[in-house]
Amino acid sequence: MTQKEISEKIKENFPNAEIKIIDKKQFSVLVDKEQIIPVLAFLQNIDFKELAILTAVDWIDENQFEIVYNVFSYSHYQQILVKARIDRNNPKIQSVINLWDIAKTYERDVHEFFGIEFIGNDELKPFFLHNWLDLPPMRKDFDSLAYSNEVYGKFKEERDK
Amino acid sequence: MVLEMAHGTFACATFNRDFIRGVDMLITSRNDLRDNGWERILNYFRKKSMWMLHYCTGCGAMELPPTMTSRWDMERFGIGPMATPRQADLLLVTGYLSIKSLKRVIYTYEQMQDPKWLIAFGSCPLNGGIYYDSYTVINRLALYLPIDLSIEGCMPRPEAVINGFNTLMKGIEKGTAVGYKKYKENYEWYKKNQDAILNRTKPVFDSGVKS
Amino acid sequence: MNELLTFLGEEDRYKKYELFFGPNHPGMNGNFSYIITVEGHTIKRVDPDPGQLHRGFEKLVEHRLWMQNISLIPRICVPEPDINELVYSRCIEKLMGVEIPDRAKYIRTIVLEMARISAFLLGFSAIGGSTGLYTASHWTIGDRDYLLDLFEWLTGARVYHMYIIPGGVRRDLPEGWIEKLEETVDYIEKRLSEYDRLIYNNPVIVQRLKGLAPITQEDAVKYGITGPNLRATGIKYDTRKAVPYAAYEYLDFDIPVQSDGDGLARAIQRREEFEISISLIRQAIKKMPKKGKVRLDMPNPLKFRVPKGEVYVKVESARGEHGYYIVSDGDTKPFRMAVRGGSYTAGLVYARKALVGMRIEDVALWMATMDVCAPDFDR
Amino acid sequence: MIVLKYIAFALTSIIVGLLFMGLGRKYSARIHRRYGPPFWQSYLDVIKLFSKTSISHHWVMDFGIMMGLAGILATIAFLPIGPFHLFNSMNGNIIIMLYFMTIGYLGMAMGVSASGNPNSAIGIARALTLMLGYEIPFVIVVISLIFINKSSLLSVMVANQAGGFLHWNMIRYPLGFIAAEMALQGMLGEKPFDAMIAPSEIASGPMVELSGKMMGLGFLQHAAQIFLETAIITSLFLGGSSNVWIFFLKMFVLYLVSLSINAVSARFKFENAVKWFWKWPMALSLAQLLIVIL
Repeated sequence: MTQKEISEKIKENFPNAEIKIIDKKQFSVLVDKEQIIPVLAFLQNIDFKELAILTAVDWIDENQFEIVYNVFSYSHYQQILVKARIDRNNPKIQSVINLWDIAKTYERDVHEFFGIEFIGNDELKPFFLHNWLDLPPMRKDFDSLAYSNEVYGKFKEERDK
Repeated sequence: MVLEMAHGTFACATFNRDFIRGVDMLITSRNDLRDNGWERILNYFRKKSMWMLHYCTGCGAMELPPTMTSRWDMERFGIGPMATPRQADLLLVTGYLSIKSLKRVIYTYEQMQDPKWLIAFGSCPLNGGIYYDSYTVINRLALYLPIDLSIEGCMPRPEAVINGFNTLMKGIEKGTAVGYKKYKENYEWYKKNQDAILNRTKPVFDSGVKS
Repeated sequence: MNELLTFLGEEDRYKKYELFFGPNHPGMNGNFSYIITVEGHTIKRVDPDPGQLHRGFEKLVEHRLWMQNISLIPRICVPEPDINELVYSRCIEKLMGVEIPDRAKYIRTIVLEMARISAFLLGFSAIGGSTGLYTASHWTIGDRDYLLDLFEWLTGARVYHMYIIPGGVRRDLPEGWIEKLEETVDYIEKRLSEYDRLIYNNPVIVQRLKGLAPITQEDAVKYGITGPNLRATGIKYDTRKAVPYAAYEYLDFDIPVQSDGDGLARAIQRREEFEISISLIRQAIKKMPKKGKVRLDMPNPLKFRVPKGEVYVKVESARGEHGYYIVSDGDTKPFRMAVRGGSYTAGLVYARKALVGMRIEDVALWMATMDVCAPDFDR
Repeated sequence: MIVLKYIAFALTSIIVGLLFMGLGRKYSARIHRRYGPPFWQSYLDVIKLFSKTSISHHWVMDFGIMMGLAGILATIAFLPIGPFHLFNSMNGNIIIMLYFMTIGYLGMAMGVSASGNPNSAIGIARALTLMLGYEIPFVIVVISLIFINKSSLLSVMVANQAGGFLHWNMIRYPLGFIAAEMALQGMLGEKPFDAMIAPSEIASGPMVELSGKMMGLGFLQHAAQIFLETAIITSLFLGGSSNVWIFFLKMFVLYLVSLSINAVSARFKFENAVKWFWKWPMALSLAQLLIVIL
């Protein structure tokens, strides 16, 4: 299928979806957060089997998180960025672990760095970070430099020992 | 005949001078001989046979394979990779250290047997380097562990690494590379610094909430 | 961790025990750890413990200018840093909608294939190292240095080149470099038969690799396994062919595939792609325009703004699909950059399935054949 | 007198063993296309190891490691080194030597298991399993040689091989020699059969917890072991020698052959190694036994 056919098919099944062409092998689909599982299941059925990455974007000005599911097909050679926006104050979304096993780890990753809750994923334990107590670090309002100065730069005066 | 004799004397003289200089460097006085003589002799063997721990803590480890293998071959100097901290004398901190690695590096360093040395690679263990504003990378390794030698470069080239090893050898022979003693003497201070970042109980910023 | 401890507490501690495979385990390449629960010699449970190399790149790039990031991002993947520069530069070029000069495309191809060859040589040495065949490690890494010398001549650095920049490459090829490259490639090709004799025809290595954790095609797609590991299962897909970048669309090459998907197939797949890379370098040298610009004129780096938009660009690395997802809000800094490391899926996700039931002596070999590289998923 | 002589024996074995190790490292380095350490590197290593502090987890660990070295050194007492020997009545009784060698391994096993590291436990389990593999073909070869010589004394076997190159057992009984050479590879723990050390699998196995002086003792044990095992094979098959230096040279050649195989082969899994031992060397040694008996 060409890009056009796929996007038309998506439009047909999900009239609410906002489709934006990025280039000739890639386009993005913005859907409601309730629709994310049906859309991904639909894409999986038309051979979009590879979940290349699952990540999030912190749109702090709009007070929203955008979850990006990046799927790819080995037969159509198309990359689709399926996106859903969720409220920043109550970051919760359905987990897609029933569609992709691998999403378990991606969601654990995103949970750790953004603090987004994935309903249905029981593996949201700490992963990369050690004893993390502050705001999830990838959020836009977390100041990395200030944190680093506070924690790792504190003993500058004491160093001449 | 004369020539031969002269040559022999000359050779003998150089030998003697070298020998005396060597003794000079090793032992300065009779008391010194009594107190440290044995240690100084052992230091010679320590510097000639340094086993480094096979632990790649950061990107600088990428230049260690060339250093170890055919082209630069550091086994020429008696330096070889070792599998576990118990057997090793050298700990190479090859670049930046995230806190998670720092914890393991501290465990590793404490597992190693005296005398032991720690070499820091590149600018990251000195001041954070390019990761000065990262939330997981420590800025100054010297606060948590005693560094015996720092090698400059990002990442240090194999020549620099080998040069660093040679510098450390000199330090060991002169008895100036005694980081492990410093660590023992100032253990409380090091421990306090380590605890401050490894076992934090409170978030750094008030806004911090664990979700 | 606690869960694991209680889980262990209920079992017979003499039969079942916990083994830390890494971070300072000689079989582990990189600073990464598997916490393995072993019963006898058999692995019952695997918990990857990443984060020892975590530097927070995705956060750091948000605080640096677009051009400043060029010096930061190669550090994401240490054995093959050039792919990062390429992906990042292509993201910016796509967002800006510019096309780079032809000569730059070919130079990029040559640099990428050289990086690929050096990564494969490291991979060969890993197979040698994890089976105890140290001669192979010494030879391959020694030969890799010839490539690093060329890189040094071209870019001034042995490992982090920062050569591919948005808009092309940093500077043109020095005089005599191409001839030296041809010589080196010839030499490495000649050495290949030695490697064959030493590694790929070595009965012990073949015996150990055969049937080592075979991947089925369904699993490979489901778990997002890419690159040589995917092709070893028989799926004929290569990013260089399917979504071409640099000068790959002008070059003629075939994608080799294997059918078994086991350790031997993965090793031989890499071995065959090695030859493809050599032929690609030769073709690129031949077809490259002799003169021309190698870089577009880009705006002042301090005021360099990239138009608003988002893009995901991926590249075929030695470990698989290496991609960046970049969002720009039209500012002087990237708004968000997400990294998909080439071995994220193999090392963090698929390992939990593949390693169970395996014996501990195969873990290092499995990592070598899958080419798991910690820095690219630790970021 | 005999005590002094024994001390000389033990020291010789260690010093020559370490020299072999050093030269062997140089030799392997040249195969790797590199320069390699100086040949006296092993001595420096041992002295350095003894200058380090060491840590012990249990008194059994100390005891076991020492027993390991003692077992090997005790075996040296029965070994005729060239023209020299310690006991006139038991001048290289091969059966006693095989028994005593086992003490060394068992001591190591005991000490290492007491260290409590799972890696070392796995390593020692592998070492003992492998021992089961190579000891049996080796013992069969030894039995056939005892049968031929009607004696279990190495000195008698050496005497029977006197008279030049063609009288060596290596030429007269080639199948047995090949089987013994294969077993030697396993005894020395060189490459296809080094599953017990295997740094990339179990982080150097038995040596994981050995530090400083213990590691030094382990080093010495390995050196003495190289000496002992190559010396036994030299006496059995290469006709020994009445000249010590030629005797050492023959041993060194055997060691180099072993190192050459080591340099180009990968590591067997231990069960494959045992299978291999029970297939090839076993078949060869049995064939040799049959030829000898019939």
